[in-house]
Amino acid sequence: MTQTTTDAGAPAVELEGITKRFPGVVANKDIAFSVRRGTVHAIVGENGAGKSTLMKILYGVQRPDEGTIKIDGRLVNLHSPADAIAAGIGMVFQHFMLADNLTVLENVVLGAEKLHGIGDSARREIMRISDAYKLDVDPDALVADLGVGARQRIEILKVLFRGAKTLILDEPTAVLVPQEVDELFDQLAELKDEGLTVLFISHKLDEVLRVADSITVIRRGTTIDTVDPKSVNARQLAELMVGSELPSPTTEESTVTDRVLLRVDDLALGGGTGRPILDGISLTIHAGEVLGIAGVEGNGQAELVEVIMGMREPTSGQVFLGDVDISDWHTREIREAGVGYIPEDRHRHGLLLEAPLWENRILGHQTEAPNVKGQLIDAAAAKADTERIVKTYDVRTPSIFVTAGSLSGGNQQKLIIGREMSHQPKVLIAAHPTRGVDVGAQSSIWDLIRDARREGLAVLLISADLEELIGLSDTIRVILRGKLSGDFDPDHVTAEDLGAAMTGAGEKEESR
Amino acid sequence: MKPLNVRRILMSMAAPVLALVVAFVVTSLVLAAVGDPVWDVWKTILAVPKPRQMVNVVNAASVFYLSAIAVAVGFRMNLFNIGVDGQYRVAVFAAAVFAGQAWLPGWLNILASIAIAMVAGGLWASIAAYLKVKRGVSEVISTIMLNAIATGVVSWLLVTVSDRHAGSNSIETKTIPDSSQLQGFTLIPGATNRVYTLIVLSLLVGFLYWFVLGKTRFGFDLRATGRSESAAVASGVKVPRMVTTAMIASGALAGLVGMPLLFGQDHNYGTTFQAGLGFAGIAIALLGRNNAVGIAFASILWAFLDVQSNALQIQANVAQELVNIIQGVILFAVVIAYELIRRADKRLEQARVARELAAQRQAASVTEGAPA
Amino acid sequence: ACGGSGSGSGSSGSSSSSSSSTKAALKVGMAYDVGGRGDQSFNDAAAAGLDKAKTDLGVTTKEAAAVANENEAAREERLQQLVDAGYTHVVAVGFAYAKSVGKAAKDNPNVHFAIVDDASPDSAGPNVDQITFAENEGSFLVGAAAALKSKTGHIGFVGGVNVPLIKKFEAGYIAGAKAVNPAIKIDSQYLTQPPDFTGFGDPAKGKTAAEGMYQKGADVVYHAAGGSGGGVFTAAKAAGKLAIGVDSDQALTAPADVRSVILTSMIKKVDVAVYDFIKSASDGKDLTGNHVYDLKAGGVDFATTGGMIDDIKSKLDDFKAKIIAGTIKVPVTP
Amino acid sequence: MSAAGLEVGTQTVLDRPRRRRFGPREYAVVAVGALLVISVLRLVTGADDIASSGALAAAIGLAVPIGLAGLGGLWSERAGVVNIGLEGMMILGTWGAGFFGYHMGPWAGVLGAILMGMLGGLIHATATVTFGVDHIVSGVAINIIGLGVAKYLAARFFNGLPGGGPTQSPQIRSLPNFTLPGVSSGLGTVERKNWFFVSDLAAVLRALCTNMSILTIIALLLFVGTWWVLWRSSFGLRLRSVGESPVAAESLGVNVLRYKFLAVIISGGLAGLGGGFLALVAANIYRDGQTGGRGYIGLAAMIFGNWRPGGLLTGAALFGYTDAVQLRGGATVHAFLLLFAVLLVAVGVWQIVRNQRIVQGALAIAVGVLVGWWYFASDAVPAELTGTTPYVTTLLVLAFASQRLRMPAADGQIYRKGEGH
Ligand SMILES: Nc1ncnc2c1ncn2[C@@H]1O[C@H](COP(=O)(O)OP(=O)(O)OP(=O)(O)O)[C@@H](O)[C@H]1O
Ligand SMILES: Nc1ncnc2c1ncn2[C@@H]1O[C@H](COP(=O)(O)OP(=O)(O)OP(=O)(O)O)[C@@H](O)[C@H]1O
Ligand SMILES: [Mg+2]
Ligand SMILES: [Mg+2]
Repeated sequence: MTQTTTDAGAPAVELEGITKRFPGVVANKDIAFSVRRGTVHAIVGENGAGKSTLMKILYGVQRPDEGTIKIDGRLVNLHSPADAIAAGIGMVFQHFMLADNLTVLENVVLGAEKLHGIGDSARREIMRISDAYKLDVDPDALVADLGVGARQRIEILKVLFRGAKTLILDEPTAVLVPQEVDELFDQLAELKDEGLTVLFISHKLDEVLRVADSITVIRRGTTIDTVDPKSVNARQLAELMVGSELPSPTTEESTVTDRVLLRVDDLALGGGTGRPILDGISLTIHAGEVLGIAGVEGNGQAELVEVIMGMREPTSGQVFLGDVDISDWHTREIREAGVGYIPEDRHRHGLLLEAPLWENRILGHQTEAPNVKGQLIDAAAAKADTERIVKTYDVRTPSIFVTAGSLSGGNQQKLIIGREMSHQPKVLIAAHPTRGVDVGAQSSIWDLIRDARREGLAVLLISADLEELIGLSDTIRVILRGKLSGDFDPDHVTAEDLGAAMTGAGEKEESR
Repeated sequence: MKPLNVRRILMSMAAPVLALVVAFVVTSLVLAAVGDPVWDVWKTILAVPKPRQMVNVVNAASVFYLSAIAVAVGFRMNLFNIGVDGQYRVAVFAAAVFAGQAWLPGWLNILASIAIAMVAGGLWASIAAYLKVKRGVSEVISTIMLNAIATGVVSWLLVTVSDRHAGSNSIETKTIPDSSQLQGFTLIPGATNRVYTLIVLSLLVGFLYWFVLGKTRFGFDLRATGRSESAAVASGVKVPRMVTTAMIASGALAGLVGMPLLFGQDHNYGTTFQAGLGFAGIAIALLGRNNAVGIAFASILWAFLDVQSNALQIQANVAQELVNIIQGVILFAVVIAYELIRRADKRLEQARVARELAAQRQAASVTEGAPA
Repeated sequence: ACGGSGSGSGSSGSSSSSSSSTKAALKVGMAYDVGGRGDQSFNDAAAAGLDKAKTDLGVTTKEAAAVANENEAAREERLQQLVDAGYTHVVAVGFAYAKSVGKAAKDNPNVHFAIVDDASPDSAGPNVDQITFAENEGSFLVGAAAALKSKTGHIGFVGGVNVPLIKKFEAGYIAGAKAVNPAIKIDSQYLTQPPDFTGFGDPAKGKTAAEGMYQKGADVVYHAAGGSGGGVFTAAKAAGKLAIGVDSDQALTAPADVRSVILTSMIKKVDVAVYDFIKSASDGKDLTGNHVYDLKAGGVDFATTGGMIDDIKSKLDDFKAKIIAGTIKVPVTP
Repeated sequence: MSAAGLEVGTQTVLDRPRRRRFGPREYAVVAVGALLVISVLRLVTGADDIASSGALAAAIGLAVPIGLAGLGGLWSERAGVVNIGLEGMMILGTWGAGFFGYHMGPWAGVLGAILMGMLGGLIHATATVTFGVDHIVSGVAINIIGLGVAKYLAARFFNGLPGGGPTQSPQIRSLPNFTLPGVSSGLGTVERKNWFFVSDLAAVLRALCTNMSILTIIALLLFVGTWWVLWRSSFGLRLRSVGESPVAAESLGVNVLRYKFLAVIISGGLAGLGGGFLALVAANIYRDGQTGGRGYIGLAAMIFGNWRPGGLLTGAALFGYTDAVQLRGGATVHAFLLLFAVLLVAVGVWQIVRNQRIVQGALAIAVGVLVGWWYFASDAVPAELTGTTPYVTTLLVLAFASQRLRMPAADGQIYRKGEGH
């Protein structure tokens, strides 16, 4: 497969008529484009447009129903990732493909043990690559102990270790802060200089415009166009993607009142003998206020939410709902008292994937009307109310009897939001409410949050999407290593400022 | 939804039938390979049971049913109570000792003993619950260990309280008074023996299981925990308390397993009291897919095979243990069949969701007149 | 030891030929305990009695064995199946059948039953022959033999499962040993507790228990542990010490390489008892009531195969005579 | 339902700081510590059998089948397949050892045991890996079938052979044993001196070089080999990756299903060998019911050992040891009461002083005092209860130490090709 009879002028990758059907869905339809060697080629498209599917086809994870793939001008038949690797293709998946309980070294050499063994020679090779591309990885660290940025770099290292000449990066920047994105782009530039080819997927069009040498737009599974980044702007690109105008979150006039609804007081959560996970967290949210929290994943935001929701015991400190101390209340009591919860990971915390929608409508409100009558579940009322939610919140589903797992992510999210809003919460804890949701669903979720805010809801909004934070919040705080920074005014702060504060770069500036 | 349900019902009927056929074929192949009389074996096992044997099937099934339901309560929330075996032995011992004292008259004695059995079974199970919740000990291990410990503890206590009578080589608790011995129902005409009175207990437990799990808040929480522990936690379920409750409930139900035998047949607890019912319960719960009705069918099938195999040696000169092979193969075949059907079903459902959504989208774009 | 069965076979020769020629052959069904024919233990002994009846008396037979963890109803059903198949005489082997025999006998007054190892009211009936053995008396003799042969003044007993029946063996053994040497040290160990009956089938456990006894100074170990007894013999062989067999003359039935360590065996003549039941029946005198096969009746005995106890045989015979005469009363519980 | 089970109760583990690697040095420290405790206990209670070479040799003999079953569990669960069917595979192994051992000699018995176990593994692999059946269901079915097949085949093939019958095979010839001649007797002399610790150490060494069956040595080599293969070879890395993150493994070109399949078959072979040990070494005979639940105990020992060979060996040894001393009778189990009492009180004090868990601590102390009272107020533990020693010990140890266990991340999960992406 890796014969040297390659045509120097041929494109690194050439796709022709790729079609892939899933039962009931055509994920890719007659896709065609080619990628020049030594360039960064971006692919953009809405959620579900078929980008990941296409990349998986190129990486041999899935087989196309029709079409041909040429690598370096030669026709290839990719049966498995092993074939793709042999053809010089490497892929970093949208969701990291790392085994937490293996070391970095083990994760990297896995499947490529023949190259350098699994011992010291592999370790040396890893260090060499790490140094060459400034990836800064420790081969003997346990992956479980590492943050997202480091994991991202391991993923790239994995690909380079296998001597890939073409790299596929599926939404590599989704979980990175701006500074990390910059580092990544520097690394991409370096790779390009070495003659490597990069296929790059992102929803963030400004990034795409910054880094790509050419851009292919995919809509509903087909290639719409391949454009030169110099000749388009973000808005035009977005219109190509969705076929209509791109919505964006905008702040309206303030609805903040002086009625305190949620107050967190000097909250701490110990981390065993290590660094505390949460340290002296204090915050106040008023009726009608959205408090945004920015932070690199793993800095304590998830734990903060869990403590407020009563899913974890804080080491010290209090949480007040209005002026009632709810610190030692249980999750159910907190939810009954009027705290809505949109969890970060809807599959783990928000839904029973194998249960029908109407049972999912009960979840989290098992003690509240209309779901129950006394100790009994009122199935009829719950079903009726689910119908209402599906209609009101535009959940796209053929019926309320299908399992939650068969809905797409955006529709699952709308169901969750509908469910939480149906109980007239006073406080809403929303973690990444639009993560992985496509633009259409995104804007309707934003509208929902804004409407609720107008009616006096207090919202704690945690998001990795800085645009979203800036657009929706009345106040923004940054969380770093379990501590909260001071306030940022969303009207004046930029994503770069926030990014600096999130990575601690801003800290130094402040102290100076 | 209606057409889907009809299809589902058909499919869930197809699975067991298919499994029985597979079990039939596999067993026949084994018999033929080893050189045993295939025809005689099936003639014996599939013979129409005599009324007496039908009663035995019903009786055995009613006991299996209790055991399987006890196991299923745990399974429904992903809790593996391998300890039903130990729990029911501890419980039936406690109940037998109490009932043997005849402190209460007739039915009161029975009801009190049943309550004691439930308490004893629940208490024994609570050790595993405590170890799980507070000490992080996997219930799979702790219940296996507790089964063995139950054996030791019960035989020690049995020796201490035993009521030996001359000429007997078995040790047993004091026989319960005549007024507390249940004579059973004559359900099947022509049978010399009777159906356990306490089959009503099995029916009651089955109904309660269905009702509590399917219709109550508690049941919802329990099932939610089984489907996704993390989602249940986020929804406000106190999982440690759920584990404790479910484990103790499972133990209390396990406590009932020996009751039909105690009051309807053995009238005391001794060395010849039936052991191993807890393990049969596991298999039957799995075969019945943890479903109240499914378990009922599974219990009857299991009991039928057990009873019919009794004659294997007499009629076909084949070791009775052959029935274990048949039961095991049926279990395999059923779960594989269900699994294949489940997958097909899921695929169909997703396809349908996607198709209908595409149709909706189509309609929407047409009405809005937006460019596609 | 062989007198009883010898005379039995002698007298049966004529009766079998006469009975088989004159009337339809007697139909005898046998329900074994768990393990069934071939268990090298008391089921096998029962089977031997049946086989002998078959050759000597020409009876027709049918056999079925119990399975582990079965229900009372399953035992009843097994007996009933035999009755339904036309067997007029049914032998149930093992005390587990006590209640079932009682019930089946009541339901089938025209069928004759025998039960081995039970004499409780549970199984009693006008058509039931309750066969029990004085295992304690036989065990007394091998206990005496052990004490006489022990050089260390330390012997052992390994019981398979801790049930009263096996305790009877232990009690007799201890009494016999103490009768010879009141200061003797006796280690007793049971392998499992009921309802865990694996103690009768786990040679590894038998070996471990016996090894411990030998290493602590015991030089003779008696086992009443069914299939686990093989482990006891292995341990004896490895330690260069002695063991005592049970139920049958194990110096004849045990694997050849361990026979040399078997000092003697406590023989429990289930075969004789079973044969007696069938023989009487074919003679038209169905046995009923409790038949105790004790020393006096020749139902238990010690084996002399291998000649290892030839030197003490007279002493043992003394004890035997005293027990038969009633001057020594052997306890049934330790 | 999924074989992975509930996480509740294990969270406390995750909150704690990660523990350092438990290497050979740590194992040595634990071993010496345990021996010291035993030495003290022997001196205090006068229960000499507690550390005799005989008891230890017996412990080894009882630990090997459990260890082999556990090793089977380790292979399978490291590849992500829960194997509760070990018992059934062991039973198949005992039959295989009996049948082939009798007809073709003991080494063929070893092979037969492995092959029969692998057959069980093959069924489990086909059900769980190929068809995606719940691992627990399949394991339970294997246990039922294994039991049935062995009994059925024994009735069919051992009946009528000399000394054979439906419940047992004829005698099988023995495998060779090894004794280091001079060393063994020299150590014996030291052991008999009853010196504190020194004699106990001599007893341990003597147990290891006296009358060791070749199969015991092979079993020990299998432990070392398993460690080497799983943690030092690329094959092992792939196998473990499949149990930790099959999706990641597949994305790197590892054939996940093939590795799982192989692991489960090897698992069956090891469990079968464990059964073979029972038939070939412990008994020289196939015997119905011979495994006596050791497959389950092996599984427990493996979990006890945190899914690692060293830990598993410790668990199997602990179980084998406590089982051996209780079977050998005497004062040992009674002496253990004192040990339990001291440990319980110590743990109780620790809970109160260090963790502020007043109720739990007080409970432990109360139980400890009760056990201590039992020790001083009695001369022996009732025979009915001594048999529970290994189970009680395992439970106690787990109750105090199981907080740090972590199973392979994808253990018990059903994996289907291409679905994870
Ligand atoms: N394994 C699968 N089986 C069935 N349908 C699938 C499968 N994978 C993807 N799809 C469908 O194919 C379509 C394309 O999905 P894909 O994941 O490629 O989108 P994407 O462009 O990567 O979206 P995102 O931006 O959310 O990552 C979606 O509608 C999805 O429903
Ligand atoms: N393995 C699969 N088998 C069949 N259909 C699938 C599979 N995976 C995804 N799908 C289909 O894809 C659709 C949703 O896919 P997916 O979960 O990728 O959506 P998404 O919008 O990207 O959501 P998320 O953000 O949660 O990933 C569903 O409608 C489902 O029918
Ligand atoms: Mg997606
Ligand atoms: Mg994607």
